[in-house]
Amino acid sequence: MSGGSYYVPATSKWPVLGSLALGVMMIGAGMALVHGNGTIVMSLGLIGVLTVMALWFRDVVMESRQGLYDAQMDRSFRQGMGWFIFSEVMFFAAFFGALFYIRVFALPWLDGEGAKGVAALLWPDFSATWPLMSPPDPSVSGPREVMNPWQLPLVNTLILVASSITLTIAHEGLKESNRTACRNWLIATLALGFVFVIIQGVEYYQAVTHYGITLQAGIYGATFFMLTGFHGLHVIIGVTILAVMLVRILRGHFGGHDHFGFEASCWYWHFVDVVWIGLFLFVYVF
Amino acid sequence: MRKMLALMTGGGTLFGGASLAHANGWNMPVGVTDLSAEIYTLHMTIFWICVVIGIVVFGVMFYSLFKFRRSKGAKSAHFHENTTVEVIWTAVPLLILVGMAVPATATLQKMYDASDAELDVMITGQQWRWRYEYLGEDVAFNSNMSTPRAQITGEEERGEHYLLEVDEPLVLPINRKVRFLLTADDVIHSWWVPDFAVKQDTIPGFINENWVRINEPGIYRGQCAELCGMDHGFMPIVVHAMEEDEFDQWLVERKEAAEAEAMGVDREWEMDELMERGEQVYGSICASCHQADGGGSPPAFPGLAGNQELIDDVDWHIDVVLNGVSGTAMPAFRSNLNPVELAAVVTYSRNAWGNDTGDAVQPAEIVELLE
Amino acid sequence: MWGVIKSVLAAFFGVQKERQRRHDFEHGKPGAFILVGLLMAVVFVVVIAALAIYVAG
Amino acid sequence: MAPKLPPHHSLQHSSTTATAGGQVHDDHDHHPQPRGIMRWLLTTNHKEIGSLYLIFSLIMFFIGGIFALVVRAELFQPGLNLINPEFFNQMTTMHGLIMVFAAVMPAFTGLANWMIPLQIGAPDMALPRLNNFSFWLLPVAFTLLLSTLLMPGGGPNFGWTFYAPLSTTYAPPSTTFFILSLHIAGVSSILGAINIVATILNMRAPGMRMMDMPLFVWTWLITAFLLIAVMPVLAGVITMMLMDINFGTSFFDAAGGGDPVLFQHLFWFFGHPEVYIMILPAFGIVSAIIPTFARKRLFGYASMVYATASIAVLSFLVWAHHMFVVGLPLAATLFFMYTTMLIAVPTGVKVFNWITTLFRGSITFEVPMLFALAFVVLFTIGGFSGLMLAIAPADFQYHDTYFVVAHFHYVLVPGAVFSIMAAVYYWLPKWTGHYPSEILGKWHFWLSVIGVNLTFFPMHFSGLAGMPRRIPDYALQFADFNLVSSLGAFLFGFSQLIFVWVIIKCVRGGVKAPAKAWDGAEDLEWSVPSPAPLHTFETPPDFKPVQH
Repeated sequence: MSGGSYYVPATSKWPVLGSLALGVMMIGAGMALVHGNGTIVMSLGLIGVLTVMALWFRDVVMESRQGLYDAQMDRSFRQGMGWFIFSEVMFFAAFFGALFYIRVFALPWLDGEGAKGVAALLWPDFSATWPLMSPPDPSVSGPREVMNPWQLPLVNTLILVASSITLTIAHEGLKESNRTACRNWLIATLALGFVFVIIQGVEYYQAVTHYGITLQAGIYGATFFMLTGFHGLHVIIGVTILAVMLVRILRGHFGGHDHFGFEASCWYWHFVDVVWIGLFLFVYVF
Repeated sequence: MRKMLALMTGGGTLFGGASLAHANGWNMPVGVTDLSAEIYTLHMTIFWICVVIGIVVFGVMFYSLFKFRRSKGAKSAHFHENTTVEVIWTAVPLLILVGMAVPATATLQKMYDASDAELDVMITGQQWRWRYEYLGEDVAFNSNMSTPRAQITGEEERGEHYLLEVDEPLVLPINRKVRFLLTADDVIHSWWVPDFAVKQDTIPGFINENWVRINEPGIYRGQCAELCGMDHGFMPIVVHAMEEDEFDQWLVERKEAAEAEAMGVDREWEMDELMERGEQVYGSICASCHQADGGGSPPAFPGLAGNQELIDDVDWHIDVVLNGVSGTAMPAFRSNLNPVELAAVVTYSRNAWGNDTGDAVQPAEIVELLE
Repeated sequence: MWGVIKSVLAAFFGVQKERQRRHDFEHGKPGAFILVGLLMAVVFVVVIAALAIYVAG
Repeated sequence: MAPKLPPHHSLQHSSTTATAGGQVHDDHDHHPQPRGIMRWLLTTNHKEIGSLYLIFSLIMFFIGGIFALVVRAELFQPGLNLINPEFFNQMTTMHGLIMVFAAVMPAFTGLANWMIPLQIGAPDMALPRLNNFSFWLLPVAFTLLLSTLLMPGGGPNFGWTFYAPLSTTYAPPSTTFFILSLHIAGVSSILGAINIVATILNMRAPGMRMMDMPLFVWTWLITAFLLIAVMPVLAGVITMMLMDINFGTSFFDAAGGGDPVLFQHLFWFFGHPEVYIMILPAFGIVSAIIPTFARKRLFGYASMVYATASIAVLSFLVWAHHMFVVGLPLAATLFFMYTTMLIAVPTGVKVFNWITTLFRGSITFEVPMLFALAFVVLFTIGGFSGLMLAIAPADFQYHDTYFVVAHFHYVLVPGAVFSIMAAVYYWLPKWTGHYPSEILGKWHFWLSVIGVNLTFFPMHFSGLAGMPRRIPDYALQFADFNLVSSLGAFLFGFSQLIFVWVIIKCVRGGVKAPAKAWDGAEDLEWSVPSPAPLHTFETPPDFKPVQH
């Protein structure tokens, strides 16, 4: 399996600094949430995490450029990235699971249907609908209106699907060592991703100001914002990764057969895309 | 099969010791309902199956350990993998499990059938007491642990039913199917009486159903079974199961008492009366968090003695007691206590422990606020 | 295909003849086994769920 | 500015001499290691990181153990004697959290770090820097978690299962910090697991097929898969808690359309595989030790692999058996009862395999073997009570009583913890080059076995007699059982000091161990010298599979 030259880095200060920075960030986040005074600590931690990540990846890129990695190392990276994406899938699965459970079981029960329908005794005026406009307890105010899936969300769907296609073209270009094509299509992908984030921001603005959809607006608001919010965060991360790839392309990194960094970012982007399809279907349409 | 089950159950009684099978035992109680007895049988059946498997497996193991010691000159054999043996030790457990699943399924089906009940009791878990409501009968009361603090701290000798005694037990008739509707006001609790084999979580905002038909009159004790905060260990359940006519009579008396108290709402109450009733209510409802001396245990449970906010603003005080404080452990008591109790407990905490505001809140005022 | 299903069933049951196992591991495609395994797992879940729903009435 | 490369050693040029076993004799070509504390902070070596994990988990084992002893001291006799109920709840919660997330899991990860590369003939883990990151997240996470005990309102007090809404609306303010610390620990677990999967799939010595791997490697492969699949679900559910607490969402609040039971479904979807995460590697360890000291091959290697995989698959289908009394619909109860009962089959297969391996062996009773044998017996007892708990109607009586406490402690203490101890005794010669003291080890073993059974066996009885778990004070009929349990707990706790003594003594010296420290041992790790040099298998060994 191995040619006997698996690259084992000697020592590195990034792991321990990274975990410290993450700890600082979490402590700051906790202070901000609990005592309302941790924003600075959290920001310092975040900057630390980002810096460490940047320097750590810089080391990896340089080692790769030096030709220290062999085919076996490449497989390690591929498997690492693949399983990482699988873990992300499971993270989203938890939120989708919550959504389905609420819609299929909890709300009908509260409305008096199904095996546990006796719960309706506690909420005599409640009727289960999805999207849930009036939560069981009238003191929780639900959304006034919900998104029309066939407006901005549809546009965003098209944008994200298109970005997956442009990225694939960019990848094909790289495989054929056509760097210019790769660069141009990658820029197009980045632009699409960027527009997606902007539109999502506009949509959030509308949701909060016009439709009354907030985190506090019952379970509909909670699931809406948590699912789209975590997705949006992943889009931002994806855009950042692709931006780094663009810089690397511009610097002449990657060869036709030797570009796992680029490929991994493609995987990530497609994963983000697939999650959006799920969101579009189950958060917006149905 | 039936014979075998009976044999095993008999063995179980031997194992537990016939006299120990109840309260002081080593084993699950047989209980006083048909279902609890069925569950006991299931329990003993699976127990004896485990014992038999254990004897066989550990028998072979210890035989091997003894027989094939190297110090006795054992040379190791070289056999491994044998499809026949493996099929047997996969299939036989599978068959045993199917054999267990059949009676377990039958029992479950009966447990889940709460239809055709003759009496509905709503059980509400609260931090840290139970509230019982006889639906359609206008009878409702709270049930608090009545073991004195001094017994818990060891200053007094502990009684026979230490931690398993309440001020007002749930009263049920025997030989009638009683349906329980279980819910909670704050966190998840679990209502459990071992002798009925009823253990059911109470989920805030949802209702669970369960039922019981008690075969023998008596007093049955249980405890909250789901961690529900500080005093989880101190919210026992006591059920007083009565003959049917005795129960009917009890229910009539309770209804009359409730009506009498409702009448008291309209009249003017004396300070002394309010303080006396208030101390009683405070002791059973409030003292577990705010402490008997009103000192509380901050920050979770603020002290009431010398609490300036409370002393200054009677309306705020009444509002907190009636409606609770959202996002904290302070529940709304508007539907858990009657107007007399509410007025009395507010009056009491405004005048006890040196608060001395002199305010006497009248039940009539509360009635007005509740409407 | 039938051979793959039989092998997956054997794996579910946990018993397989040594010769067949070696044959599977040396000649079978892992992808086929994983796919059939996943499908059979779904079938397994559906069967038990159907049984439970049927018994629950 | 010319890019400054991180230090590395290039293996292509190392003039090493590989012996038949494939080990490396000299490491003169390696860059100088940082000394002192920096060596441990910056290391990327799987053996050093493995040691860090093991030391960390040992420390946490004692901290979690002290919490348990506080609990047992309070329960020594009826009444509130030492601590108040609020602190009691914090102690039970912290005991559970620390033991699960900071003691048992890191111990297994530490063993994986040390042994997987050695057992598959790899030079290191697949991603060595990530490996170090995974470790150093743990001290950060658990320092934060332990610090919540000192925060206003106290630490987590809602049990290690932290059911909402007790852990959201009714929780102390420190809960936010508890959630964040668990996030860090989760990241550590996921990254560690990814590393292990990549190592096993990608780094095996040439010629080693999947079905040639030692069972410890197999069980860890499956465990790592479980970790990657379920730790993110835990991250999801604690994020929902965080939002409910701080941002007014209503995931677990019926008033807004949520459901407290949703928390339990998500938690146990993580939690049930999690308990197998804590036992599958133990199966692997025992499957290595028993054949070694019975001097006979494992009876059914393939069926062990299948059984492990079956248990893993089933673990995703049984989560709600922890929730039989929350009021599931009948069909759901039946489904989860049936699937849970099925788990007994592959688990039984494992036990039968171990026992058939003993049959007609040539058995000796060194300390690792003693722990492994105690594992088989006591874990099986825990399995029996598990089977009883699977019967849903009976579970209505057992649930949330000391019977359950007895059950999972039998599976986790003489199960998982004993297997870790067995592994330590088994591999200490490889780690230190010395045999651990046989006499002290036997003292440690017998006191532990007696202590464990004194502690946990009476809990079956107190539970059946009706004692709920997680209560700081109890009715008088439970007094005798609790007295015995408390005495047993202190015996078990203090006998672990012998364990520490054994380890320290063994690190400092003792009878020298040869490369193959146990004469019945077969796997690759026994082909490198004892103690294993810092770098092993830089040239992959020539692996000759045993004909299965």
